[in-house]
Amino acid sequence: MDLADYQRAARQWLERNVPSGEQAGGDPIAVAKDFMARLYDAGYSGITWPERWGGQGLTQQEERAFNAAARDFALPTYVFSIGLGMTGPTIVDRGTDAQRERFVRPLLRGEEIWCQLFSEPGAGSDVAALQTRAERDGDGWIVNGQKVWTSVAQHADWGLLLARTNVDVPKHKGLTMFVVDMHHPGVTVRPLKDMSGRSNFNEIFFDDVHIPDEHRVGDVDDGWSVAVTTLLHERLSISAGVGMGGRKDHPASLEALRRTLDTSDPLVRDELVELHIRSRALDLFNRRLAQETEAGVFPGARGSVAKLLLAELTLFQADLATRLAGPESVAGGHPLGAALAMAPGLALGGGTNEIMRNIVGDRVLNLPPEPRVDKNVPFKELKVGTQA
Amino acid sequence: MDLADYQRAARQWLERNVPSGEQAGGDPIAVAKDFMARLYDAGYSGITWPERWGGQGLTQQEERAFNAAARDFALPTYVFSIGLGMTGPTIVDRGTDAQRERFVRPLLRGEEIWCQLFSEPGAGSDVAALQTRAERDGDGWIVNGQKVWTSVAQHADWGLLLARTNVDVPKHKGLTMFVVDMHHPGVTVRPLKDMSGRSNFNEIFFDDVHIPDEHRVGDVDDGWSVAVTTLLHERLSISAGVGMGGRKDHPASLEALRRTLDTSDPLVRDELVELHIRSRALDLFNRRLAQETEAGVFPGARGSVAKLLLAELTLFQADLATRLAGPESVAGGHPLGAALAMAPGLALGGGTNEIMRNIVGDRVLNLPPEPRVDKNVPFKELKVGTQA
Amino acid sequence: MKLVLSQEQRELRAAVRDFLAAASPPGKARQGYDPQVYARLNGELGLSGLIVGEEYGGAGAGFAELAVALEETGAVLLPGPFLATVFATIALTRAPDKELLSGIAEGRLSATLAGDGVTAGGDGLTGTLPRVLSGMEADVLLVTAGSGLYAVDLTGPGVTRTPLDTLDITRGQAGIVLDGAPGRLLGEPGDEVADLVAVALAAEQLGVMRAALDAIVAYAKIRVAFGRYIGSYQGVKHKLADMHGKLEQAESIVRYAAWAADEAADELPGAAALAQAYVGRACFEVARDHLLLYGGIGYTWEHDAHLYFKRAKTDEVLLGPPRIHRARIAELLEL
Amino acid sequence: MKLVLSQEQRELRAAVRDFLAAASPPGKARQGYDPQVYARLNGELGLSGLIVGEEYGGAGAGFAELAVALEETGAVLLPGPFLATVFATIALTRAPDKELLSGIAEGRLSATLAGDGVTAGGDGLTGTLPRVLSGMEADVLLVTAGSGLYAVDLTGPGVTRTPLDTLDITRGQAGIVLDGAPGRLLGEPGDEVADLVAVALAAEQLGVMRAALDAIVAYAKIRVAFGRYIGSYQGVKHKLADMHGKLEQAESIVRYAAWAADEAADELPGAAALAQAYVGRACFEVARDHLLLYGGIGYTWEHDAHLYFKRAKTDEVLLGPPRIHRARIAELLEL
Repeated sequence: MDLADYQRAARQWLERNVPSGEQAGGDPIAVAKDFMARLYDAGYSGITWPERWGGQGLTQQEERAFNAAARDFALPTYVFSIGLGMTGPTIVDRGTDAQRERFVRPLLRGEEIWCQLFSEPGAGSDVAALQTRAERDGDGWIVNGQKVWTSVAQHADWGLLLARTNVDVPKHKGLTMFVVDMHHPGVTVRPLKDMSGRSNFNEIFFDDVHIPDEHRVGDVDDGWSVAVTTLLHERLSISAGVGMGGRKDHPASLEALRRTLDTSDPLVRDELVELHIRSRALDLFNRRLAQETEAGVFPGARGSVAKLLLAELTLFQADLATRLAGPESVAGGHPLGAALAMAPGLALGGGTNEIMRNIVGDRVLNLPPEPRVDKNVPFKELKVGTQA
Repeated sequence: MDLADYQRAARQWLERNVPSGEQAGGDPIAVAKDFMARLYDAGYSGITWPERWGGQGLTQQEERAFNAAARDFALPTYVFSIGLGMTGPTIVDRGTDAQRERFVRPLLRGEEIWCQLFSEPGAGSDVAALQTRAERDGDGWIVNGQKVWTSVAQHADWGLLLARTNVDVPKHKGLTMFVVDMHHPGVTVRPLKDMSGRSNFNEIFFDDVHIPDEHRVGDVDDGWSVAVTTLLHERLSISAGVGMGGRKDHPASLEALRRTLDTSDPLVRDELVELHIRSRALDLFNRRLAQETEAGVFPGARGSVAKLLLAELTLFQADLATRLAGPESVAGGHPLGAALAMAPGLALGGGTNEIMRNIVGDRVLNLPPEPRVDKNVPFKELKVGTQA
Repeated sequence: MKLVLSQEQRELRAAVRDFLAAASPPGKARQGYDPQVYARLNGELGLSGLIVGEEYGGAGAGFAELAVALEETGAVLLPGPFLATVFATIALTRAPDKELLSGIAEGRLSATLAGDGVTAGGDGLTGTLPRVLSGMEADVLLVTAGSGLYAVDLTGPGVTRTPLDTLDITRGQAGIVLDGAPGRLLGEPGDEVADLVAVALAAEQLGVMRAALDAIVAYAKIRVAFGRYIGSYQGVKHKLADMHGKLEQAESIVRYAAWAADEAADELPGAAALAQAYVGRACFEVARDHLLLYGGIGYTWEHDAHLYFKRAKTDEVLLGPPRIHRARIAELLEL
Repeated sequence: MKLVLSQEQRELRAAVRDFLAAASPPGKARQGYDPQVYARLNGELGLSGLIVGEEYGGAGAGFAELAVALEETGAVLLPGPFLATVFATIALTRAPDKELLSGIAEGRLSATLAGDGVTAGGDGLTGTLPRVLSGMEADVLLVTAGSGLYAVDLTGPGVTRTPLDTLDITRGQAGIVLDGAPGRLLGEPGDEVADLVAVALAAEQLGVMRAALDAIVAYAKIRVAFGRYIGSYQGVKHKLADMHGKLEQAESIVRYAAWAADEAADELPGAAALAQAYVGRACFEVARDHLLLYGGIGYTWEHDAHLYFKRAKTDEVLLGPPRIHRARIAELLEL
């Protein structure tokens, strides 16, 4: 079957199987799990994953063809995105055969939901400074601590957990990766409300949570190298989304604003021109990255340029729109006020603008690194988190 | 005599004595020297300097009164500004009595012109990284090296020279301050052309220049502390000028632009409004600093905020003006093109914008310092200047 | 031109600051209007009567003092009708009414001021005011109909008030419909009311931006990333330095505008438009950047950063789309 | 839409880049026009004939290839009439003339293009062209009079040329007065000539900004302050990252505009206006910041930084005050 046929078949399958209208109603998790099972059975889940663990063993070409076909559908797969994009590939790459056997197929079939447990209140940009402890307890481990910014945790069956197992060595060298049972009674999931009033993330508290040693991923104290694998997959799954661009139906888009604003004012027109210029510049850059990716040139750290620019544009756009619309935009539940309250999210999630600039400077421009004061200090002597 | 009388008398003296019209013509150095001698003889040079060395021994109040009186006159004292503002006060504060006896009165009377010799091609922002060597030679010193960004050097009789006398200690600890005879045959002064085509600065080359030990200022290897004294006086003499603001006759000023641009275009008008807002914001800040200074609250590092803002405004203004005026501004020797070519000067002289932001962050906001990698390294092992 | 505070003004600032630090710290702002704090603010400190003439029981102070007070109420994001009452008081100083001014000075009455949209007829005032600042909390509405300024009892007949879902959760607005509401004609205040309102708002904005900057500067000294305080990174330090530059200029402009309000009527229109054009923008930019510099925690509901961000945006557009202030400057400069 | 270069286009880029690195490095730009380099550029590489049809001896290539070449000539600030000749060639492709096109393709002729200001009468062309790009170096002037495009021999009668003192010392302009100069009517090219000229200029600007960024990035890796390479300071690193973001977007726009010029006539006007509005501004901003990041040495005449700064500004306003491109976008969007 050539690629065009593959893509056509996928499209036909999606037309018949993506839930819409009434089917899409009801318990969203049940809908998602049902769809995922059918997707798996049709051979479209884990397209590039090894056959031995439940994948299809096909190439990037088939995956790109499927993604191209799927672009016009709203797949209800959000709750599986962490598992499919990050934790699953980590198990495939770094897990034991027993772990692969146990976890991969249920993940691909949508039977189990995963979350990722790295960030902490005291360890955001600087994940390796995390303080959640895992201590030896017979042939297993006892975990205590707190994680934050965890999406889909309220639905998750399993979490990929990075915890500190040694405080006498520098921070990167005393971490270990585990799979933790999110149903353990010592795990508490609490929704985290963001500044827009929504709760898309959670805080997770671990109170004497037991983990059997079979659920350790990689060697003891070698968790950082496993985490790097996870973060690499995260970057790849983000860059696969590169080229998606902003939504035309966003309330602060040029299309929406021109319908409501007084464009007889030349200054309003010129502000909308500025918005057009910036949106188009980023849109074309995203398209170029996508064309490069299709041609087999992966964007790598240049994806961080696109992320930084999108974060800036999103905030610029909501700020501009409220300035143009004036007082009505901030009262009466106006969509532009809501857009403004959400706008900083992109700049604060997935690496701040400062972290993005560091990545671009270090990895795209190959500039010399900042001197590191935390490389060779035992963790217990290191300054971390928030302290005077 | 109360202050008002003092100021009135100064004003009257200035009215009679500041050269204008024909008097102001002729050799500018001769005119300046002649004026300075009369200024000294009238008791208006070195108003706050100690009587013992030739000053008037009066207070800051008299000096401010004189400056207020002088504000409306164009005093031809530019070539003496380094001596009066920086090197002279350094000799008064840190010199030997013999040095004070020898140098201060001729300086105040305009008989001798001074320059300051700190910056080097490899040591701009980081002055203490300078490489010009002074080596013991009997009871004196032999100097070899190069200085740069030296104003009035082509007219100078004496220079205040910071040179390295010890490379085996960290960079701040191996410097010594000297007074160097600018007429020594080993001293070569070469004008330095800037990007606007003017030559307001010089490069100075030292080729086996002998300096007697009596012309050493401060202890051997203690030159950095003497330089700090000089730089402190530099800052004070700059902050005395705070509140002066931009000139209304600048070709990129709002007043000039409104005469030539098409202000029937609302977009042009709005750009001029932006220029007005920024100019006025900085102008009012400068006035507030001046009022604080008059009330005895010295701006300190907040003067660096004003300097940074002025550097940014100057460039913004010339850039804006050329955009508004269009093609004619960059051809035919147009004053806006010339203004643009000069505009970066303020951002690059007296500390770059980055250095200003460091000063504001460290000394105004008291933020934690950058880790220093050069504090405890012997100079000879330190990376300096431009190198791979 | 007077751009620095006098000794008395510094003392006023310290008194208001100390009071608010105890009675209404920023963290309390999210709980909304506390009438008790409001009563003490006006009783113990006499803030509501600050610019009310002594003949009406006020302190007879000027805008220089008012700006000092508003900077402090802005800094803690004081909820409730204080700013709205200041706006109304400004209008009343130009169309004096003994009952209202003394009620405000005593702290008995709160008020708010609204612009056009209402007509006066034989059977009272009629019209819709879609967004009235502190419209639910205020007792009295001052509203312009034709060239006259009218006072309307907001608890009286013919008045329907609806609370609005506002971006700024610390201070509300209301939709008000007047349907034959009794209105008392107070006089015909001139154009300068709008200018003075602009200056007062800028003083609050100065406080908002100063507090936001202070907060993030303090955080930059205690938050660690990669073994260093984040304030030691130039990426943070240089941004904070630029924010400080905006604050210095904003303060200079507010002092100037307050001076013009008190002593230079001919400079007031330009100063007021400048104050809104510069300070309104600078306040939002600083509040925005302060939120971003917090990192993830700044995005949470529990943290106060978003309260400043939202107040700053709400203030920026409170008097209309900001371009109106720039258009005013163009007009005054005769461009 | 094609936004990435083909293998052939990358080879063209390498060939032009290698040639210019040897024959006309940036440091040579201050010496001005070198006719020998110009002859070799057209002879060895055939650049002047790149978009000339094969029937006139050219390569018959498109704007995608032209943009690649102009990016490289921009990067080294190539002096002389290359860009002016490209502009003229663009006009000639819409009003073809065998003699001129083959002369340009062979490298025998250089030309320039000027806008309005000239009238055609029985006794030739008359009028004043205050600023003509490379007007002293070009052999032929193409000028619009009425709706017709005329060719004028600049060395012929009725032509007075005066060199101008330009900000950009690497490439000159001339004031040209025509007083009954003989002109040959070539045809009536359409509006798209202006759009294509805008795209060509944007390609040069992309090269200017790329070279400026490359230069300062390289310097940030070898210049030391306080014992560290300056590129390791976030104050420098973050600014360079932002400059890189501008470059990525500028390149994307230039590729898009070149594609539109070649294959999507309906998108060309919007793409051309976007290219000038975005790339023109970004180029100057990058050139400005690159100069500032050099520190003091960037302010000296001997250093090349100011050559980029001045070329970037000159290019930004070459086709008129930049607001005309924004106004065009507003018009095309029907705002």
